[in-house]
Amino acid sequence: MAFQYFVPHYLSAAIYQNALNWTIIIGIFTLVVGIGSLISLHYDKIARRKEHWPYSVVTMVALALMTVIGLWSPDAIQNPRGLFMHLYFFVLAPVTATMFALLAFFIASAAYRAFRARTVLATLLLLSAVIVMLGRVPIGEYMTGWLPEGLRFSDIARFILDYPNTAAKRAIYIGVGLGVAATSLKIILGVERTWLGGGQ
Amino acid sequence: MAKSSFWQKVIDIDRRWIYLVIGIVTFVPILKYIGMPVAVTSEVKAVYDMIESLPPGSIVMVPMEFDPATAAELEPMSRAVLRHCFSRNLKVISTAFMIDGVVLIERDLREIAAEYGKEYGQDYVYLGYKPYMQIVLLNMGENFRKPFPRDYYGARLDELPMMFGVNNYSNISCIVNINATSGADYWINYASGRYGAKLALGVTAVMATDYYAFLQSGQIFGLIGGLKGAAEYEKLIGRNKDVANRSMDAVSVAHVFIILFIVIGNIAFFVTGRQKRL
Amino acid sequence: MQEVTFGTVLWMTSAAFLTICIFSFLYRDNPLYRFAEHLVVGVSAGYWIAILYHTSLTDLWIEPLGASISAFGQPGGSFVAKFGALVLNILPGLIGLLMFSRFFAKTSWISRWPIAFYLGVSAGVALPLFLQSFVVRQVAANMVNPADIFGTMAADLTILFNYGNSTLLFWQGFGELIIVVGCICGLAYFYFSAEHKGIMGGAAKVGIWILMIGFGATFGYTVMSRISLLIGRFNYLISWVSAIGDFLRI
Amino acid sequence: MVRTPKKRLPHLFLSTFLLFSVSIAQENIAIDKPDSAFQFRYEMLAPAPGPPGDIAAKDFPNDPGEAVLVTWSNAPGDNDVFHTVDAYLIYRSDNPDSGFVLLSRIPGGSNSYSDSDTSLVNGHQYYYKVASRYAQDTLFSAVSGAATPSAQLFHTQRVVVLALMLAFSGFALFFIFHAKRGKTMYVRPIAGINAVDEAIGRATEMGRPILFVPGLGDPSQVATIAAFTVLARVARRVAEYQTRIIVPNYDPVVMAICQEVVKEAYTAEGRADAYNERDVYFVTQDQFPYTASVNGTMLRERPATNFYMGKFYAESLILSETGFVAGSIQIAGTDELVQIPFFVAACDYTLMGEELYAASAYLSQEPQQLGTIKAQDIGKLIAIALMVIGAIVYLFSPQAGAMLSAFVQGG
Repeated sequence: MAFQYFVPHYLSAAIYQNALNWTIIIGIFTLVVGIGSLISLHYDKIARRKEHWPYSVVTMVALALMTVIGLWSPDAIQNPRGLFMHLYFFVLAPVTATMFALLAFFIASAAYRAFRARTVLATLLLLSAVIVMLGRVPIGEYMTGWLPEGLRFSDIARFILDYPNTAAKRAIYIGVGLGVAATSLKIILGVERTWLGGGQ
Repeated sequence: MAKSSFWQKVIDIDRRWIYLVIGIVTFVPILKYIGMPVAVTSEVKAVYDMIESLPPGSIVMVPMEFDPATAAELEPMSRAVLRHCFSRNLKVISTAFMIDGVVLIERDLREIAAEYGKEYGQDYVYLGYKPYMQIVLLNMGENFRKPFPRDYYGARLDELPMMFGVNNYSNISCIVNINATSGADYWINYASGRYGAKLALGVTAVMATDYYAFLQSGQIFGLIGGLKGAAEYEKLIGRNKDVANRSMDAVSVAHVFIILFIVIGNIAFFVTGRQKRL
Repeated sequence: MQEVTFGTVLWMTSAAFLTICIFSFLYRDNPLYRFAEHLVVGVSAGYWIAILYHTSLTDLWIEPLGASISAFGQPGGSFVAKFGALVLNILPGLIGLLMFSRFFAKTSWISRWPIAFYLGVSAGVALPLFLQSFVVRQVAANMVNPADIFGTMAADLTILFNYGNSTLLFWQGFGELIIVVGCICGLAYFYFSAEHKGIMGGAAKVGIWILMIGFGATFGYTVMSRISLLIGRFNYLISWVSAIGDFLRI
Repeated sequence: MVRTPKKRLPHLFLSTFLLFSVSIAQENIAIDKPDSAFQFRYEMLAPAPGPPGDIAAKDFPNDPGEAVLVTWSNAPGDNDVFHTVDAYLIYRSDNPDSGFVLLSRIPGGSNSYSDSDTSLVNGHQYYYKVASRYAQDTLFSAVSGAATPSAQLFHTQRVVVLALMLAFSGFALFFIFHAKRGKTMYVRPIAGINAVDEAIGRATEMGRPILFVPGLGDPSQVATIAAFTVLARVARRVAEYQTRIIVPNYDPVVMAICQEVVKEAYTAEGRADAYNERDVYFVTQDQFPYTASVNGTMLRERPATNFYMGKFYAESLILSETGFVAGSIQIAGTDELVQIPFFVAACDYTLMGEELYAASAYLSQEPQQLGTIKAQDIGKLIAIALMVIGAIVYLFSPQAGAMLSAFVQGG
């Protein structure tokens, strides 16, 4: 597959497409195995009346309901007025969005705890975070609007984002790219066998 | 000694007080609109200028990839861009490559088109969702009809008057991709890189740092980042009271409080003599 | 505006209730959160089964498979080609079915085969792609003209000394310099097969400083996103309250 | 007093253009779009309409053979000042004299079109002409020469990547076999690796389980593969100390592999009977429901140590703050750039980017793993060398430097 990248010929494109499709199909079969594991876990909890087992009943019922509705009607995932999409919009979506929104609180408490000027490194982290925060909101303009251009929070924030940030990114990207290449190579050569459970 | 124990308490403060403060300072400004000035940045202005410079009737592609979880940041932005396009009598083609957002985006498009009295098929087209977006993007470079023989509502593209003679990216004046996912990379690599389409991105504030590099290298001509970018765009099209501008107050106040927390934390840290390891 | 029906209000109330359930987690783990958590795991797993079934399995496997079977009934075309197409369409399903061997402890080793295929293809795709966009592109971006950088900086300084005002181009040149030097130092930090001392140590130290500044910037920039999400939820709760108000008035 | 921010000319930005090309910069500064009030007078100055010139058609390079690239030079009045050309109309025929069919209408300002109509036949000859459409007139260009779409066998702009891939593979193989023959290789100790064993010891003392979160990646991603290696090590220790390990999964394939890894580790320690497959389980393939569930697990099972290894996205901080509240020691490792800062802020140890891969090699202590670390380091040296060479070439000749940089960049 690696060489496909260099060969734009249509035959090569077709092979590529087929192989990708296959991985997706295999992925779906594996999902069934995953669901099996989920059911077995919760069944076990219910059967043994483990702590909090009634909640497992909630999971099982929700799973069964959603699967049945989803597979029953052919247009379940297209009809915005159907029960399936309603469950999606008013059960799944709000929980998803709210979990995400919890970050607003966590980011504040993490900043409070972690951003202490303990060492040079911690101080750099702290300063650049504070400057960028101020540089991105209107209130930063209030505070430094009287300064000449180039010295305002927004300008310094921009400088940090454009230059040191880019430098850091490039360094990590190059490292990651090489790492990915090395690991892919090991898999292709059959050297990397961790996924077989570490056995040789 | 008394002082030191006060600061010690500050350091050991229950995190839930912090949560409470953040909750309050975010909630209150939503109810009471102050209206902080929003400075327009060059990368947002570039998108506005591009759309402003297009002659009426040009086709702009506004692919939108976000789901309910990221809609809070990207929906105001897409609404502002769509309003701008429709108000300038430009035609819009839209897609959605995030399956969770397909219905959401359809609603946005329909509502805003209705605001400007635009007709489906004549003034805008919604192609909807197809899996494997990288392949779809490549195919769209050849012909929209290849991945999307029919639009979202099941009509054949050839039946839509707006799509006559519109085959691929070269018929599009510019693309403003509003994206909450790393799919933005595909737009850069394929639509802009391979097929040379003029591309601007609207992304979440988190992603924006990543995409500044592409702005510098000229692979995208503009960048709208997060709610702040949306607020700037709203300001440019003269809609200062829309949701992004209204939210900027809360965003500002919350930032100030987080910085206050950091400052207080540091004062406490130094007063208590740095003994505390965290 | 959308008309407010009893159904809408009911659904919106469920969403608002779940929103509050999740927020209650901030106080501590409690039955409300546990309920929402378990509910959503079930709903989400079911959702994905349906979505993948409708979008991927039918399009990619069941329909092509059906087509290649029915092709035998139609005239024209060589038997070999038809049979080849059929085999090509059956194979991925067979490989996928091997995964089911995991359900039985004795045969579970068979499932390594599909996993191996999966990894092999993915690795092959990833190798050149990552070298291209993560290594080659980044290196190319770092190949800049040092004369330009220093020239810009020098020109700006000359203006500053002669006329007393700066064009700020000095900082731009300086920034470009930071990118190149910072990137090289960052790579030095990630150089694992040598000890960090001497030049290497110095470079690595500068590298980690640059990394930290970059991380701080990312953290700072992210705050806005997260606050926006919270605002989004609050807006939802407000719209829920007003929807109830509208409904009661009607 | 409210200070309204002045309209600022973004200095830093504008000057970027100045740096790289004087001509581009001139266009940007000198030619401002005329105000609409002046538009009318402005257009009176526009040159007389004319057809597009220099029309050429050729096979689209580096493609699977389905497209023709048509290029032309802009018709009079189609420039940054006037914009009098509404559109270009593209026509095609398989006969140079007749039978031209309208293919497409593309906006003014462009000067190329890639015709990839599905009706194009590989190896067949096609002719093109382009018309410029003005408000009143439509003017046709001459007919292009014949173009024949065909497929290429090698993507010419990807030479550098291929060279790098082959060279890199060579180095990796060299070091792997070198290592296999027993030559030891130095890998610098990484902070956080030693913490792994410490943290497992702590869990044993407290009699509490260990939580290992393999992230949201799919099994082909290197971060996830590195996570497997770390998991193998952790699971062996867990089996040895007889504590419990909990692995909630997002991806079903990852789950299958994690089960194999943990089972293998227990077997290797001779405690296959103690392995509980239900502790390595699948949650759901949906980011935040998964996070919600792992959060709940953290507060209910109260693990002594949390490992976060692999690909993480927005959930990184949700998990690690909750873990902090639960009082667990936390060790994170990810190559997802945006999330590293949050792990750094909330966890006790963080393996940043490539450190995660190195750590997994270090923990495994297998020669082939260490060998590839060495190859990666050589790759970094090549990268640095390329940058330096680029700078030197630039110093001698800016044109050559620009060409080199563009060559490396490829397409």
